[in-house]
Amino acid sequence: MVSVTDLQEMYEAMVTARQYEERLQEEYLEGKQPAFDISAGPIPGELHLAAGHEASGAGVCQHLRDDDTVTAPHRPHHIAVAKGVDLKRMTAEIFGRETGLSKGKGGHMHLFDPDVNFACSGIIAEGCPPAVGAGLAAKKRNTDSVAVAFLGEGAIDQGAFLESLNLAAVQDLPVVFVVEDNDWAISMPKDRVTDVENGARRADGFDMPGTRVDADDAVAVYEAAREAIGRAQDRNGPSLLEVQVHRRMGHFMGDPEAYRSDEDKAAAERRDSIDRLEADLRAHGVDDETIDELRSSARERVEEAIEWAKEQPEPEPADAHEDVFTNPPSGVTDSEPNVAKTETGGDD
Amino acid sequence: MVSVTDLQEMYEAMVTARQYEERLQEEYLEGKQPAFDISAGPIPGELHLAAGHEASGAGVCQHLRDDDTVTAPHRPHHIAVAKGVDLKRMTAEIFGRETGLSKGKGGHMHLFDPDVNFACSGIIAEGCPPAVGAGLAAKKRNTDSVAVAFLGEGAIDQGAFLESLNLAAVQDLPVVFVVEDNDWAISMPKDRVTDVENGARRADGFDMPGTRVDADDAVAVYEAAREAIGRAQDRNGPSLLEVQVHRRMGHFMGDPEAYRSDEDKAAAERRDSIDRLEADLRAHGVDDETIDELRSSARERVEEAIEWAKEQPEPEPADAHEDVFTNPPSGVTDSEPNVAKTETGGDD
Amino acid sequence: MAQQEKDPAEGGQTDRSLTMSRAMVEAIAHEMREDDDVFYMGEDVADYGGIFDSTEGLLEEFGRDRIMDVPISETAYIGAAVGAAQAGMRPIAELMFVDFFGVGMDQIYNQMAKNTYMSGGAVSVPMVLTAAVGGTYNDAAQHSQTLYGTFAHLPGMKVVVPSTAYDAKGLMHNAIRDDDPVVYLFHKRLMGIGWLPAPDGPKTPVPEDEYTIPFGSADVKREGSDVTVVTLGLHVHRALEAADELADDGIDAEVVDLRTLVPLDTETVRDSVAKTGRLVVVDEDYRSFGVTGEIVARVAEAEDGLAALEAVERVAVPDVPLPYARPMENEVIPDAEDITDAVRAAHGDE
Amino acid sequence: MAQQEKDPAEGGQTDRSLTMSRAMVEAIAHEMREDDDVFYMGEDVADYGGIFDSTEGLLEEFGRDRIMDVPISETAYIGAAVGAAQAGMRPIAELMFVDFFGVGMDQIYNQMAKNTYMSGGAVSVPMVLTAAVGGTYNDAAQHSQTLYGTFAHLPGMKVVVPSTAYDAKGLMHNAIRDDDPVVYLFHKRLMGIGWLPAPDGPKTPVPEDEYTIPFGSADVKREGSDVTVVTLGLHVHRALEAADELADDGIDAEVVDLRTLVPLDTETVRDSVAKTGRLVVVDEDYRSFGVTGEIVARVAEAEDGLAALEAVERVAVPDVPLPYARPMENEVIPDAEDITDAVRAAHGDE
Ligand SMILES: Cc1ncc(C[n+]2csc(CCOP(=O)(O)OP(=O)(O)O)c2C)c(N)n1
Ligand SMILES: Cc1ncc(C[n+]2csc(CCOP(=O)(O)OP(=O)(O)O)c2C)c(N)n1
Ligand SMILES: [Mg+2]
Ligand SMILES: [Mg+2]
Repeated sequence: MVSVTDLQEMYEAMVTARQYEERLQEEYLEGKQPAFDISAGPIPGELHLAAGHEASGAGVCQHLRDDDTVTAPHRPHHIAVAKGVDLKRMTAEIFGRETGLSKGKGGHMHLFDPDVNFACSGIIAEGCPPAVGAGLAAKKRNTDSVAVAFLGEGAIDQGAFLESLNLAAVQDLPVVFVVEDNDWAISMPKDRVTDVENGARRADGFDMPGTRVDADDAVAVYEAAREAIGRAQDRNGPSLLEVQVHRRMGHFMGDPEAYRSDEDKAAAERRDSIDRLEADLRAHGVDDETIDELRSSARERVEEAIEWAKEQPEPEPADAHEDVFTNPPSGVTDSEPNVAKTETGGDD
Repeated sequence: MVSVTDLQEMYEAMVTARQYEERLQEEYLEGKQPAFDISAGPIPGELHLAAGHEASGAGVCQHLRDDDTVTAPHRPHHIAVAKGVDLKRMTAEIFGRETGLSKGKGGHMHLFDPDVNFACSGIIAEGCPPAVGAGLAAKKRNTDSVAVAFLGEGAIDQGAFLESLNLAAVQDLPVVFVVEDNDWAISMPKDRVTDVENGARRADGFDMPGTRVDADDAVAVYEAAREAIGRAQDRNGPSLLEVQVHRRMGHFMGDPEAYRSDEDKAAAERRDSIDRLEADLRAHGVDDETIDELRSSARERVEEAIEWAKEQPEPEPADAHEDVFTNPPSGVTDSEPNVAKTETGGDD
Repeated sequence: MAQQEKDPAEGGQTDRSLTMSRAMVEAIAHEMREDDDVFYMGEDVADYGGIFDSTEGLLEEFGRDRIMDVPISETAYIGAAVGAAQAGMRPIAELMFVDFFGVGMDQIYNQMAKNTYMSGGAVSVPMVLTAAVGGTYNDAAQHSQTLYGTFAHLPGMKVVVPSTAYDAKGLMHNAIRDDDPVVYLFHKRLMGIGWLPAPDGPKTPVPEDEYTIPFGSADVKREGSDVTVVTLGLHVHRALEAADELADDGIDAEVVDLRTLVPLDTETVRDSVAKTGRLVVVDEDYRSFGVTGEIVARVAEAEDGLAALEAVERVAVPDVPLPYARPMENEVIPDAEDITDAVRAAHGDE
Repeated sequence: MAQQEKDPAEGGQTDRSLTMSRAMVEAIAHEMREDDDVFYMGEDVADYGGIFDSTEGLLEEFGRDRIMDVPISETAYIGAAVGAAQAGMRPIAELMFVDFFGVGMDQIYNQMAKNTYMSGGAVSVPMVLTAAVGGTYNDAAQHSQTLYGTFAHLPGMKVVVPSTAYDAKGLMHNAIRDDDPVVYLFHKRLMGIGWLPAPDGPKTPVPEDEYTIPFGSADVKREGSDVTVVTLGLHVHRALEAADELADDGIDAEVVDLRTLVPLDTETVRDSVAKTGRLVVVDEDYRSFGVTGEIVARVAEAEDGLAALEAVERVAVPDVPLPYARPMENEVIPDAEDITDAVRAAHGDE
């Protein structure tokens, strides 16, 4: 059974993620209004927010330690928060600052925090094979750590995911695949891209257990994840877990969602797992004061991270030429500025 | 029920394929002995023979017309024969001759016969998506033709196959996937690369029917294929059919099969679907004479094709520069011989 | 994304200006009306109209059977396009960002590009693979590349890179009608999308009637006598901007827009260099083993090529993945100043 | 395939000759003994020993846990190598033929090659991707390519192409120890496989002790004063053959073996051309947008590069897929005669 501490920690992670993204959204839109220009403002590039997904990140990661690996897709923040990624440096990364997790080279789709073994990437299902690799390393080194790959329901038709199921299964690896089904892949509803309502059914074709759970109930996610992760920890092989979540926002910031009915959107907004978990907390005897405290401490952490990030210096242009290699070839520069840039000076 | 004509035609296709490959083997080894040199002799390159697979090609293709599309993998001959590919031009192609199906440009892994809509290719599972495309074209054009993709059991872990299952299913396309399970992928036994003994189980995860059948009994293949192809013809969507076959030979010519037990090999040789179909023929009242005739006419066709092919001219070296495009760019040559070749003459 | 631009109703008017996306879509719509075998497959190409407006408005006219949303299975649907093309149809398949090529490259490269050759010409693959390319809006290493060199290197595909609405339409007509596989790479920054403002150049007058621009014909977008700048895509406009600035200093740059990489119009490039003696190659792809090296070599190996050549400069993305933060992205993607600097260097003004 | 060759038992003997495959395997075995984190994944690498003898004999010593047969799922297992490498191991993943890159390119290119950069150096990917390259035995369009340019163009991978047993061993030691992803491309024709006889050159004396050859150091395999021939892999041997023939005619060719494409030792190439004034670039990849163009450009753009350069020739596979039939394959893959012709042309002997 879930403990009150678990409930509180999950609640904290979910509230932090929600508040964090609300603040990111504000910052992101700065300078992009009134006519939305993706390349303007302090946070350029794409931004995919995960409001409505929080219970999936929190319910799964509640079982994980720092030495467990998580790979996440293009919509990573709620998972990163739950996994304990350094919030300040993550924020600095999203703002493209020098002290960001990737020194400003990665951005919001490429967050790497090796301290807690978190990584995400922007190509559909791309994190699945590396998660299998982390599981393989755990098996080879005989540790008791596990690996979890998160992906969207739109990603379950991609070869990288399907091949990974088989490789993890045949090698009996401690890997859990978590499919976040938010009904949409950008503008494409699930039933337009596959005949299988329950993606967890795919597991059977690889001789792997598959379960589907509804994230309206964070505790249900927690329980299902416990079983899957426990199985991996006990070295009984991989599992597939599909979690029904909701996309409360557009696919990315700036998405007009013209393809989506108001009703669908409203339904997603109505079913908020944070509210439900709050009720669960109360049912477990947690009082208003404690809940308020959890919310306000989350708010503080978020503000602190965002303020800190905004004060961080931008990288130097020349930094772009570094970090292609961990061990850069000596005496041979393959990345150098354009000739004209170094050899002539600005306006001549 | 299967008709005697069907049985005879299947028998003919199977015997032709077997005899054809026996003769190819002889020709292939010419000049490569005693020390096997893959680049020597009249048929260079790799050669993958399909002895033991014949019932799969014949049982499936017996239901197909010329306007039905077949894509085959690197082990294509038995399927090509059953689909009615021009045996002479196919043989000329394998011998690398100018009048070959591909003017000598393709070779044994790249046989294209548009007259009967047959193609094969050398990359694992690569034919699956194009078969889906042929099914899509049939649907769009509202014809009653179907498409069949053949692949090996080693190919069912490849993304191209798995993605194709889903695309065919969600689009309700007239496509049949035929997995030839010969227990081996080169040196890797099936249970080393997947936990799923019955590959047809994968179909369910895409909401598609999947069946497994044993090719020792060619009639069983014929019946199972009838159902799957009928379903496609009736526009009821795709199916997956796994056929248990046997690999009587090495993976390719020259494979020492050091990884394979004598027993496994002997078992494959014992279970010959040609013998069994011959018994079936007799049970259906076909007499010895007719069977002998079928065999000897197959032998004749094979000899004729091989003799014809060997008499065909080799392509000119310069032919290599043609056929990159159907519509070569005018006035701009992107494929031209190396400068030195055209501008200077041999020994100066 | 919602497209502001609308086609004026007047037929035949030739000074009507269109964004590049409208011009592309106009050609596609025309071909779809003419030929039932043309259809479009991709992710978010139906209701959404293409993330970069590549199919905006087509669903309404042609319906879901011909403007097809497909699963996120690039291998399957690009390969399906190959199969449908071989069956005589004329599919257009969209790879949303060229950066995703790696998930479908086997079908692109070992089927689409090679089947004609491997069949000795028995089979044709009349399809178009469209893909968005380019950076300048900080989308980082997996969403900002052009990969021009990667596609141009591998034989069997024609490779098109339009820089203006006029070119985009004519090249698209040609691409769909061509009996060979065409990779049509459109630069996001040029499309004229509401949320990603284009520079001035790509929006041009576009005839309402159909017309084709043959592949392998580079276009001299600006004549000049001192230095030849060879480029394509977005960088045509940056080169023109540079040329304007250089003109103030009395340097007269010629700007050659390649328009197609395969076939490559070597002759126009060589003729220009024969005139100017100085070559600056500019692109938005990685510098090494790509377009810039090839252009230099094509000039150098020509008869009297070396003799004519007094100076060579390459301006490209140095060999680093695309960084996210703005100062670094600006550093690696060549801008007009990088081009003026290179032209001055080639001109001997260092 | 069964390997005839056997290591002599004598330790330290330095004039012991090995085939290239034995030398490669010796380096791998040494590293596996030294470091438990090194393991090898691929298709048919265990019992079979690698289709091209790349792992011959390793299963016996290291067992199935470290010499791992994996499903035919290149995306999954190459990506798994990335994940294992990021977790601190040192995987070697084999792509059986480089021609199959398209089924796994996203993991190769968007993860293996970019994660170090995208993480700002927070993450390292110490893995080796091995692959067999090359033609000459009529395996046609999907099994005969080298694709040197394709890998060298995309930043983030070091690209190694050995031409001799000595180089193969030293470069493999370096590849496994390197903290970055290394693509190690071995030419089938050079391996010394029983069923695919190698020419004489690649079998060389190989020290039994470990040694490393640093990346980015081209090797002058033959000194000469008249013409510089820059090449790699199999074509080093064809160039040496050509040089011998040319010597009879009094033309003294220098043969530079690049050994690694990334990093590229531009300096050795430029120095040689500064001496000879004539450059012939030879490779087995497609001609356009690849290695040959890059080498020409590196020389041309160097300070005084153009001034030093009197003649340029490129010898490569013209831009066609590899044909099957022998007369056509011979036509497109450069042979020694093509090289002598090009050198003569560069030398002005037409
Ligand atoms: C291989 C690949 N194809 C397409 C894309 C573009 N893309 C980014 S997110 C997305 C939709 C993903 O949907 P889903 O997996 O359900 O995740 P969600 O966005 O709903 O969280 C697509 C198509 C991509 N990043 N990679
Ligand atoms: C993508 C890819 N990976 C690897 C190979 C090399 N290869 C050729 S055949 C083969 C084994 C195929 O086994 P299976 O699919 O069972 O067919 P079979 O040979 O048994 O008929 C392999 C690994 C390939 N051609 N393509
Ligand atoms: Mg989704
Ligand atoms: Mg098999």
